[in-house]
Amino acid sequence: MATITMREALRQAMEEEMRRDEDVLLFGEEVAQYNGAYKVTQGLLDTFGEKRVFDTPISEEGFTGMGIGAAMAGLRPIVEWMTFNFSLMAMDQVYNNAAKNLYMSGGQMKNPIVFRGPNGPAEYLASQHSQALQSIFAHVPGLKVVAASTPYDAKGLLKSSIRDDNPVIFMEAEMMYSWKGEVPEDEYLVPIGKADVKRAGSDVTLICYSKPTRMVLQAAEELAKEGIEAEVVDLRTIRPLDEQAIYDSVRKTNRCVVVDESWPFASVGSHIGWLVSRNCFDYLDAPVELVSGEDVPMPYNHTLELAAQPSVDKVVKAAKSVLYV
Amino acid sequence: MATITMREALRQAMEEEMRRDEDVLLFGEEVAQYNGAYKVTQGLLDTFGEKRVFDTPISEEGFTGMGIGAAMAGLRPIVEWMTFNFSLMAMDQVYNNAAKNLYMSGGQMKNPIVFRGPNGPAEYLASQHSQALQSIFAHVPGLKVVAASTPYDAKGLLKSSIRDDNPVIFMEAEMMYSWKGEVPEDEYLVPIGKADVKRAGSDVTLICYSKPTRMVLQAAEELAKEGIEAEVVDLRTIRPLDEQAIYDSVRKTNRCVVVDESWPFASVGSHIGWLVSRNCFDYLDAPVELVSGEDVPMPYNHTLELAAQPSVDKVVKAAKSVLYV
Amino acid sequence: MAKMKLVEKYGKKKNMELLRQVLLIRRFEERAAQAYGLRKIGGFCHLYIGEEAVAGGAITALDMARDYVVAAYRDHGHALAAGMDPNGVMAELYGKAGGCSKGKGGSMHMFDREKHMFGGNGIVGGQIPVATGVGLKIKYKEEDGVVLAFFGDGAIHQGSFHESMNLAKIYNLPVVYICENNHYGMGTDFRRVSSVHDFSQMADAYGIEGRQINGMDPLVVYDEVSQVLERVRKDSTPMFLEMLTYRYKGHSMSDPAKYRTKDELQEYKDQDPVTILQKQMTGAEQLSEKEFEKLDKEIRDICDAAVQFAEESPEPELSALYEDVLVE
Amino acid sequence: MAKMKLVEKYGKKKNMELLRQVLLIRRFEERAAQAYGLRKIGGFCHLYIGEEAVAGGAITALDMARDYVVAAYRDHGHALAAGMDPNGVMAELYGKAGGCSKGKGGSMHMFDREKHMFGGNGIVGGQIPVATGVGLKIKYKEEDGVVLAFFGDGAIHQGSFHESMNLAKIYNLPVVYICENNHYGMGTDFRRVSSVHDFSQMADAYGIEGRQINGMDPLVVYDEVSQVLERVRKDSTPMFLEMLTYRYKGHSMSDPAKYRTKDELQEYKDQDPVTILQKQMTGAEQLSEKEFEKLDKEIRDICDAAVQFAEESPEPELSALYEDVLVE
Ligand SMILES: Cc1ncc(C[n+]2csc(CCOP(=O)(O)OP(=O)(O)O)c2C)c(N)n1
Ligand SMILES: Cc1ncc(C[n+]2csc(CCOP(=O)(O)OP(=O)(O)O)c2C)c(N)n1
Ligand SMILES: [Mg+2]
Ligand SMILES: [Mg+2]
Repeated sequence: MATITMREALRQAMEEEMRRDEDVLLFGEEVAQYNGAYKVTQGLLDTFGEKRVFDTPISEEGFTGMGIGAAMAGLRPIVEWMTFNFSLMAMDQVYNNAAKNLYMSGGQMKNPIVFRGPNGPAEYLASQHSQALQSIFAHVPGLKVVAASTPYDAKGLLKSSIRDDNPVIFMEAEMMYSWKGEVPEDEYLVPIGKADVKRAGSDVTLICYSKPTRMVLQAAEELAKEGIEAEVVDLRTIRPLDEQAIYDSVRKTNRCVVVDESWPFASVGSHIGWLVSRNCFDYLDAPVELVSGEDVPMPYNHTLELAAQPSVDKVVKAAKSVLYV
Repeated sequence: MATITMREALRQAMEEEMRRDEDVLLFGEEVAQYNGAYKVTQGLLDTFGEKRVFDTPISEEGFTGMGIGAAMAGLRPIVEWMTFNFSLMAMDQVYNNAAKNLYMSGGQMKNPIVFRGPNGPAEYLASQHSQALQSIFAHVPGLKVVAASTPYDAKGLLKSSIRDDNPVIFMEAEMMYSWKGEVPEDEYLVPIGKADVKRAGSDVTLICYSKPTRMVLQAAEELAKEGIEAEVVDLRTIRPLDEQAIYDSVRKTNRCVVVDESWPFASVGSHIGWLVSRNCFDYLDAPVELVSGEDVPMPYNHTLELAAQPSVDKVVKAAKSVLYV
Repeated sequence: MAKMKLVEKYGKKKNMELLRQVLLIRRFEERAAQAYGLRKIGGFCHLYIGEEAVAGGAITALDMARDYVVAAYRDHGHALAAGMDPNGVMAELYGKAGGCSKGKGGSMHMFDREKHMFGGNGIVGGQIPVATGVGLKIKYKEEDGVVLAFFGDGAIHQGSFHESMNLAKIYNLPVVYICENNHYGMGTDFRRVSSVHDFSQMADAYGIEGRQINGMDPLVVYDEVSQVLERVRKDSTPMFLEMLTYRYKGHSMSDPAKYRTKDELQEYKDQDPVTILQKQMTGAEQLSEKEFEKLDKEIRDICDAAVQFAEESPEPELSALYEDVLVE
Repeated sequence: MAKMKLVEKYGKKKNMELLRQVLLIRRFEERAAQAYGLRKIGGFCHLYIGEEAVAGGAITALDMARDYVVAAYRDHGHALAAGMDPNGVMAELYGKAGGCSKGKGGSMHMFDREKHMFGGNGIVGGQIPVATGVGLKIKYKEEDGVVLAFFGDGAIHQGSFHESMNLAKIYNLPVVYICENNHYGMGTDFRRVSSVHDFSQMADAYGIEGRQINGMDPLVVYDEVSQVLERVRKDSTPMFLEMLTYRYKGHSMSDPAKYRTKDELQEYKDQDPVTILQKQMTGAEQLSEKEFEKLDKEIRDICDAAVQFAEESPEPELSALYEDVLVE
């Protein structure tokens, strides 16, 4: 097993899939000559040439729709949104075309396309550049939404996403790109729709995905020091959601905290909070707690910015509160 | 009290507020010369002239942002989106400007603007024209989201929305425009953020808002025939949410069903489901049920279209299930 | 040297083909209107009557084996011209299981993957980037097809038009952007919301050649598009065409169209696409009264059969509600 | 008759004002770069060095009592030129409570309601419709102000530009759309993603007059914008200006700018806006070496003071996190 960064894992996934299938192409802002604003597409232009890896103007609505049309016609585009904040410019294309083409055409028009890029807050980027937008994508039937937390999962899931015949929203995070992890030399896939228990425990279930997972694992260590064994369930895929994995854990621990970077109202986090409350009703010894981003736009000031996000402290507190300690 | 349609109530609200404050203006597609695609703005051009009531090209992103800029500079625009489906074209302006200007400017840049139009399914309109998009607006801090269910509430709330210094998303419904109800001759306001108990009952709480409310009241009558007294809480405002009114009712009935037209995942409905589960944990005798739109794009075929939406039957069934009868 | 009359240039066979196209659209839409009146069809139903020369003329110039059509929601004519089965189109309007989209799409969402009809899009301007992407596929696969991207005068002010035109030009995509200027976007005369009134000049902003074309005359449309196609196939470059046309009916079935004068409507009916072509062919002794009657009868039968097919086609199963959300 | 030299046309007083503007921006940005190096400032910090003539020249032509400025995220220069307090701008970069946006906006979100500086927008193209709306307010209130809407060469391919230009034209809004063409959108040479290379011609698509201007020369910018303003105030009509300029630094502090040649950079440094104006004034005997030193000293002191103010300004209270979400 080699230890590589999330950035490299994602790059490998794209490179391998582009070698495997010549209908896979990659475009977006700065992905080619600049090797990606966050260098995730490093070297892919050199490897595959400008026919398969090219830069776009700053026209999110246009090139998002262009990707969808190309996918309908038989290609398998990987479209990079420099960050998900800018996907808001292309929301109509995602909601009204990518997610609905198959249904509106009675099953004729599949669109195998991956939209990927960094999502959620980074550092010092203020309100418009720090949004965790998973909830508004996960809301929509017709899409798959994937958000990995380790290089291993990221590589295996991105490969599966590129091979998937459905539109996949693949959410990364700027802060995760330099995270390291072990990844096998041999090819492997991680299936979409399967959660992963990142830490086993019997006292409380901590549900998370994407960037917060690492912080949640730290929180679990903190709790362990106090003799509390937390089970950490990393969803890996938000839609379709692996409900069984969630319920199996909660029915064992009888307590649950959901951690989600996005705003709380009508979020992935509160949705899971309801699902668990409903489907583990007879098992829960305490209400399901949600540790989310604060319900405010993201401030620039770093102290406030950190205070606006889930933290080890907040998770530990929430875990203790559902344990009534 | 005069009995008028929802359409007329909305028109009156706009007319009264435009008379009251000459900084209030109205624009959107077909609102002026055509008197509105759904005739909600009937006669307003004749009354106020083309300076204050005018038509726009089909440029949702452009005229939405134009409204925001005008509001920042001191006007109080009412912007009609012909339907909320098209607001997806303008999502960036709503998320990144309307909702964040005040915060990003440290409190300097308020934007008093109302975005209104029909939301949710009507009839035979298929996937792209039948979306209930409240969840993606309610998700965002910096916005208020209002969705009335009667002419009385609609008029009073639209007047309050126009006077509000914050951006207000005001959601109507095509099917509701012809609904009739009593509205006083004298001026009145309905405050934003206050729910209304539309029917008192002690056995189960039915939470709803906007168009489904009428159907939920019918369901309550059905239940009454079987001796089940349902309390119907009409939220009227989705953000800010009147949590107290919800909890007061559920703590009395100990059972709760949430009815929401939108897709279930990360929705207003499932969010309330979590809030109630968490904050009424010790009061609930059954899990909170959610009757939502089915998790599919809306089909054109009418039978399927009806099957995709909440119905009296579904609500009755859900109410009985939380009553274990 | 005098330019040869188009009716002669293309000859009886091709002209009959064109006539069949525009007449089929005309009769089909008339039947759709009837069915709507009988409440067999619901919701939005945007008829193409008056505009037949545009889709009929342009799409007849295509080779649907390699070319593609992407349209807006006023798409029945495009679907038929692209060779879609009238039975499936009518059944779709009826929302029946036998519809081209299994009754799940309806009037605004005509699709036929095999026939290269890629919708049918209900969002004004939403199809323009999609069509651009189909062009990208052609370029990527080094095929010699062309995409016709149809949209209305109302759609030209959407950002999607601006972004797509620039994308198509910088990547040299074989897409012909066709603005069907029927003078109104719903109740709005385009002159009220358009800063320029000759849209063809808007193409200059993208270094794309733009032409304004008489969209009432099937032969003119066919001829212009044929030339443009040659050019696009050769150079793989986008083009822009503004087709001046007119819709006889309201925007949709529910629109009384009070915003325009009888005279204006008459002015266009006087250049009716079906009649024009019929007259041109009769004048060139390519079409007798009897031949026209025969063709018309044939087409009416096709439309009757389509209605009957739609009537008899079953309702979709309730299970269909949950199908086609995702590819398994 | 020979056109009078601009430096003489405007005279010492005005030229000194211009020089002060561009020099203030230059020195301020140099200090911001230093502070960033010392990690006093974080995140994106887009410097305006090299482009001072554009905001400096254009905004100096405004009357900020009635006119407005709306900019993109590379907005420090616009904020200063609009008359915002350098202390508040620097403190905002520091994220301090004394910042113009209380430390909640940062580099990309400079606002000053009183001074008519309406941001500072981090979304490429997002400010263009907003600026159009400020123009609508002026028109509606029958004022005689003008809005300068600044955006980059990268923003011109956003749909928001297309939609805004058409809106401004059909409603005759007093908005001057200024494309700051510094030749790159991040690492992308505009020629790689733009179907036309003279943006001023894009205005024709909206019946708007467009001009291409040397954006390196403060006096040229000031002169052109002054003329345009007269025109706009008189006719209340939108205008479009492409300013050819260049940024000396990377896109943001983290960009090594490997995508361009030293020669290209040098070519523009040779027309440095500060030096050009200084030379022009010296040549016209309006500025001595000593006067320049004095001015520079003054400005450096202002920037030092701004840094000190920012250093000393307190961190926002934690409670500020929940404030300004909604107006109570
Ligand atoms: C983005 C969007 N905005 C508004 C609408 C509502 N709408 C449907 S058709 C139409 C007019 C379109 O006119 P045009 O593009 O000229 O096409 P035509 O109907 O004349 O063929 C409008 C405003 C829509 N479907 N999509
Ligand atoms: C909608 C959107 N897409 C992408 C970005 C990321 N981004 C920030 S600046 C930039 C380049 C903009 O270039 P230009 O408009 O020329 O302005 P300049 O930086 O040259 O002043 C990009 C792509 C963004 N902020 N917003
Ligand atoms: Mg039209
Ligand atoms: Mg630039």
